Amino acid sequence: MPPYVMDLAYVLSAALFVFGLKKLGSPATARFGNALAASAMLIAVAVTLLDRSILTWGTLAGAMVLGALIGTVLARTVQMTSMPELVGVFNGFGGGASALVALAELFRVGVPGATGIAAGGSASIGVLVGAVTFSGSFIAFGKLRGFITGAPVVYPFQRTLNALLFVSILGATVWVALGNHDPTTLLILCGLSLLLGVLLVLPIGGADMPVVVSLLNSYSGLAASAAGFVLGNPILIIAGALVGAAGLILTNLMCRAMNRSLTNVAFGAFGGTGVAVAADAGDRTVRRTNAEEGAMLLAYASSVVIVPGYGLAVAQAQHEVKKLTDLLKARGVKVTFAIHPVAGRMPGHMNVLLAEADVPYDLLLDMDDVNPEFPRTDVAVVVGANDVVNPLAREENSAIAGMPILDVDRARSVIVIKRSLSPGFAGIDNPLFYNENSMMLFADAKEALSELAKEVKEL
Amino acid sequence: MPPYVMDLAYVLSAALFVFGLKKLGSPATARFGNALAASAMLIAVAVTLLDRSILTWGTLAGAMVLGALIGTVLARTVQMTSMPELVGVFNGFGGGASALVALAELFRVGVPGATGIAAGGSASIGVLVGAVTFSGSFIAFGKLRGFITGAPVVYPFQRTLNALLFVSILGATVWVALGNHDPTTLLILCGLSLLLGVLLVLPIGGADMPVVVSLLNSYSGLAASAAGFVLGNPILIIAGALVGAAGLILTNLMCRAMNRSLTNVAFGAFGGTGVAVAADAGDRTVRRTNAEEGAMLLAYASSVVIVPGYGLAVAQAQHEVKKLTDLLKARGVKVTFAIHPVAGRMPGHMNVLLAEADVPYDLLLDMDDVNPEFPRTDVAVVVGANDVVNPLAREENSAIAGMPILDVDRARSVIVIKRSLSPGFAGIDNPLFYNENSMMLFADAKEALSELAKEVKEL
Amino acid sequence: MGEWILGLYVFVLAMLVGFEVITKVPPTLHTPLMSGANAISGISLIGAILVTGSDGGQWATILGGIAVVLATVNVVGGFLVTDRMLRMFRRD
Amino acid sequence: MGEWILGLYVFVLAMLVGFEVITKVPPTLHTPLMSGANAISGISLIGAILVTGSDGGQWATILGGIAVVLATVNVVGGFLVTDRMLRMFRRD
Ligand SMILES: NC(=O)c1ccc[n+]([C@@H]2O[C@H](COP(=O)([O-])OP(=O)(O)OC[C@H]3O[C@@H](n4cnc5c(N)ncnc54)[C@H](OP(=O)(O)O)[C@@H]3O)[C@@H](O)[C@H]2O)c1
Ligand SMILES: NC(=O)c1ccc[n+]([C@@H]2O[C@H](COP(=O)([O-])OP(=O)(O)OC[C@H]3O[C@@H](n4cnc5c(N)ncnc54)[C@H](OP(=O)(O)O)[C@@H]3O)[C@@H](O)[C@H]2O)c1
Repeated sequence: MPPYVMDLAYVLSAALFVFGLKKLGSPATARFGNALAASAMLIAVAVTLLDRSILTWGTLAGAMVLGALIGTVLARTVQMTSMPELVGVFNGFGGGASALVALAELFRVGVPGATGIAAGGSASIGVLVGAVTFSGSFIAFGKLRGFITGAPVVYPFQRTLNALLFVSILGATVWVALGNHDPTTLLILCGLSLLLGVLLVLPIGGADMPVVVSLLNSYSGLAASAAGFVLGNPILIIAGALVGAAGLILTNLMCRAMNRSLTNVAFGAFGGTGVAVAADAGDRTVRRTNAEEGAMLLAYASSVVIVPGYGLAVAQAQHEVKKLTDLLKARGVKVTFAIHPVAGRMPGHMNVLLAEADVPYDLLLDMDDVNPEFPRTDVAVVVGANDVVNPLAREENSAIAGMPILDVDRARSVIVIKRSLSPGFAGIDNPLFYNENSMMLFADAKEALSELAKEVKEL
Repeated sequence: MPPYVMDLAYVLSAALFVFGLKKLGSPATARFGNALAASAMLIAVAVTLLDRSILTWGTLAGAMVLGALIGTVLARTVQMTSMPELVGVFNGFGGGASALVALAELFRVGVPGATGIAAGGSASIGVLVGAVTFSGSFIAFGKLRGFITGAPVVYPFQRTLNALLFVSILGATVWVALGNHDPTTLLILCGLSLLLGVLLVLPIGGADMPVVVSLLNSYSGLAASAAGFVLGNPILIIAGALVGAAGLILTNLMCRAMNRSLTNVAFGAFGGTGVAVAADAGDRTVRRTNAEEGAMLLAYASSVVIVPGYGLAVAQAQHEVKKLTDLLKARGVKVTFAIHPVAGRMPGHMNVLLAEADVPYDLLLDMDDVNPEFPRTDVAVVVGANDVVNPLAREENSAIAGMPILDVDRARSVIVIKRSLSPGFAGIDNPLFYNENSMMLFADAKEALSELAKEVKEL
Repeated sequence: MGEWILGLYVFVLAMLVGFEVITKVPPTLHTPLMSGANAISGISLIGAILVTGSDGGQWATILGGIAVVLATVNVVGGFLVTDRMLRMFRRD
Repeated sequence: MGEWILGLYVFVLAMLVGFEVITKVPPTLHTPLMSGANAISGISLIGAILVTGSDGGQWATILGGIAVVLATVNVVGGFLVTDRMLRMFRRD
């Protein structure tokens, strides 16, 4: 193949990445966009394998086959609810790869490619950002899985330590950039960067991890760009920069959907998942109900809105909720789902979960569409949701003030399925539970829903 | 200044061009966007003057001062109604400059800068596109000014001739690209390209010239890009490509606002301005009115909508319409303006015209906003507009079928100010004039409006 | 990677930016936008300066000199006239 | 113009494209988009291939080999998992 064909193939690949990313951003074309981006990657890899004078085919082929195998198995077998973790892991791998590429290039040729300081600088930045992405992603993974406490980790002299670390990393980066890349310096830079990644993510609450993963995703793009500068390879620069920028925008969008700022996420606001403030029931009483009574209410309603939340995901009750929906629909009840943008622990969590159980996409209503419907709704069923239906958000000095909520309290009656009166992610009490028209069905979501289904069937 | 400062200044300039163009696209920020783009240009020029080893300062300074003077005088003195012509001229200059740069570089060094065929190719493309832009823009200018007949020019063997021209240009371009740039070949390429520009624009109707200018604008961007490739200068490549792409989008938007396709514009649909199909009045009669009666109607109306069109621009009656508006407002009449997107002969023509006479922006209503108002309007005053209020557009097989129009015929009464019953740009009769509730005020717009104002004042 | 191919990347990316940046522009702004973009395309002034200033023989200087005049008219006139148009769109 | 500075142009333009391309994405798509972008950032696979394949000594091969494994996992897994997520958003 003549060299300019190769060059043009790379250019084509860059353009395809752009189109793919663009298409990924809109519901109707997202799958096509993903396919476009994947083919862009395929073209780039194929061109690289064909063109460059590959000498050590053995290692290369082995490594690629191994990676592809691991990737496929992970992608196929993971639970839908574990998506954020998986993306986090993949992300860490990408960042790690970029750091290793920069590192290997430094080992190989001293100052590679272009002129001194620029190349040295991009190499050390590549190592730094890549390593931060790597270790940060694994802490995020641990927090999401629960290996590491979800609560913000605080320890004495935290600030002093962080400041020290910052200064040393800055020093090491500049030192490497200036052309000093003996193995020891490089290892120190690596080590410090890994530590930085850990310390940056540890203090952030577990439930904010999706935002953290998105930010780290942006970093891993920048790390790839830096590696591109090191190797003088424009496709790395382009794809990396695209992800870097898009990731930043996406992170911002995610924060906005949660009504928070990035600084607020990074430096902790209301604690992590672990923080369970005791329910301050005071002298208020709740009305309890059971599956039998609930089933009657549902079966004879004309319209029912189901509000799923984090508890649905925890209980893995998506199939049960689908079954109940089908039974009610068979009886002529109009059933829809109200999806709050930040219900669950990742954006789109509820959509993904319900889609897994084959709940038709059309039944899922956005917050803005469903809120005007509540006053006309007979029964609202809140399944493992808490903060997203907390009327305190309308009060000015609550922890979740200003967060838009689903107005379930305006429905004729409300059935709340959860295991206790304990609070949700924000750690605050929920006055909804004490309302006149609210009934509590204390149980695990999966059990409660299958009991409800059984009772409805028997009616 | 160290070289990397220069380089970074160029990069900054490129980014500013992007932001400037972005801001130019939205009403609130357009002026700021223009200023941003201008400073980007200033930075780029300053860096070039400072950095490069400029040897012949004399010529350079003289040429720049001369150009700046001409530009300033033209920009300050031109009539607002002549804007499209002026933009056309500027555009031709830009294209010409790009062609000359490519040409000069070919004269100077044979194959310049980088590797053979690529550089030669971009140079010959630069000459071709630049020259087409140059001559095409001046034909467009002539058509807009009326020096050249607005009607599509047709002559025998047109297609054969064009095909021949195309083939020879292709041949010459390839020949130059392959490295043959003796002056004769270059002059032939130039001459043929200039001819192509003329022949491409001549057959297009005069009133489509704004679209043509926009398309040529896109070309002049591409020519600048080509010149950038010749010189290996990224800022030329970037700014040129930006304009090339943005111009293409804009051309499309303009076509869509006129409800036509680009092919339709390029290969002529309904003729040019000159085509005046005789009004086929048949046995229908029109009701004539005069300034006195018109003034009574207006002064005692509670709401008046003025519909300006091309004739307002021809008569330069913008100040008169403003005066009438003020008088009516002083009497408590609610006066607004209905602005059709393609009224006049360039997009935004009416806005620019009325803005010149200080008509407040808030009084100008878009088509979609004003159409529901007509049934509640006492008097609609059509000033020199015709096609944009032609109800035939609602009929399926008329020449303007499907073009959205202003529904003036739904107002209680309609005063139409024009000089005769002759048709407008589309060359078709207008049934509006024969409606029961329409009154014709046959006169030049300027005279009619000042008479109306006089009569209103005397009431 | 040759300089030429990097130029191509720059070109393709700039085209993509250009396409993305202009999306929905109200008809009122079509003319000013066209005129502003037109002024930007006068960037060939940079090329003209380089060619004229580099003293590459009589022809280069003459052609370059004309190019500088034309491009400067385009740039200066273009930005000024765009501003003049935009100044008119004021709100009461 | 050095190769490095052209790289910088490419970087800046690509960032601008990235910013423009993602504008309003509904929350439902945040996770798939994040995951798709993440797969794209596995582009460092190209770098890893170059480093590993070029036979630049033991260290380069070892580090490069690990990088190839990691990046391939990211790319293959990333695109597959994104597709799996998106397949779920079907309309009845
Ligand atoms: N979506 C995102 O991207 C995202 C990211 C970060 C943070 N967040 C935050 O997460 C919160 C989401 O609100 P949410 O209403 O979905 O959840 P939530 O407020 O965290 O409440 C979840 C509730 O589910 C119940 N629950 C847990 N396990 C259960 C089970 N097995 N069966 C039944 N119920 C169970 C819990 O009560 P019991 O213990 O009494 O059962 C808990 O009160 C918001 O505060 C949001 O800001 C969201
Ligand atoms: N805006 C754009 O971007 C653009 C670009 C290209 C084409 N066009 C086309 O141009 C047309 C615009 O519609 P339009 O309604 O504004 O104009 P029009 O349909 O062309 O009609 C203009 C009318 O003004 C009258 N007129 C001319 N000089 C006059 C004077 N001194 N005093 C009073 N009246 C005078 C003429 O009638 P008399 O001779 O009887 O006076 C003529 O019928 C559309 O067909 C559109 O598609 C627009």
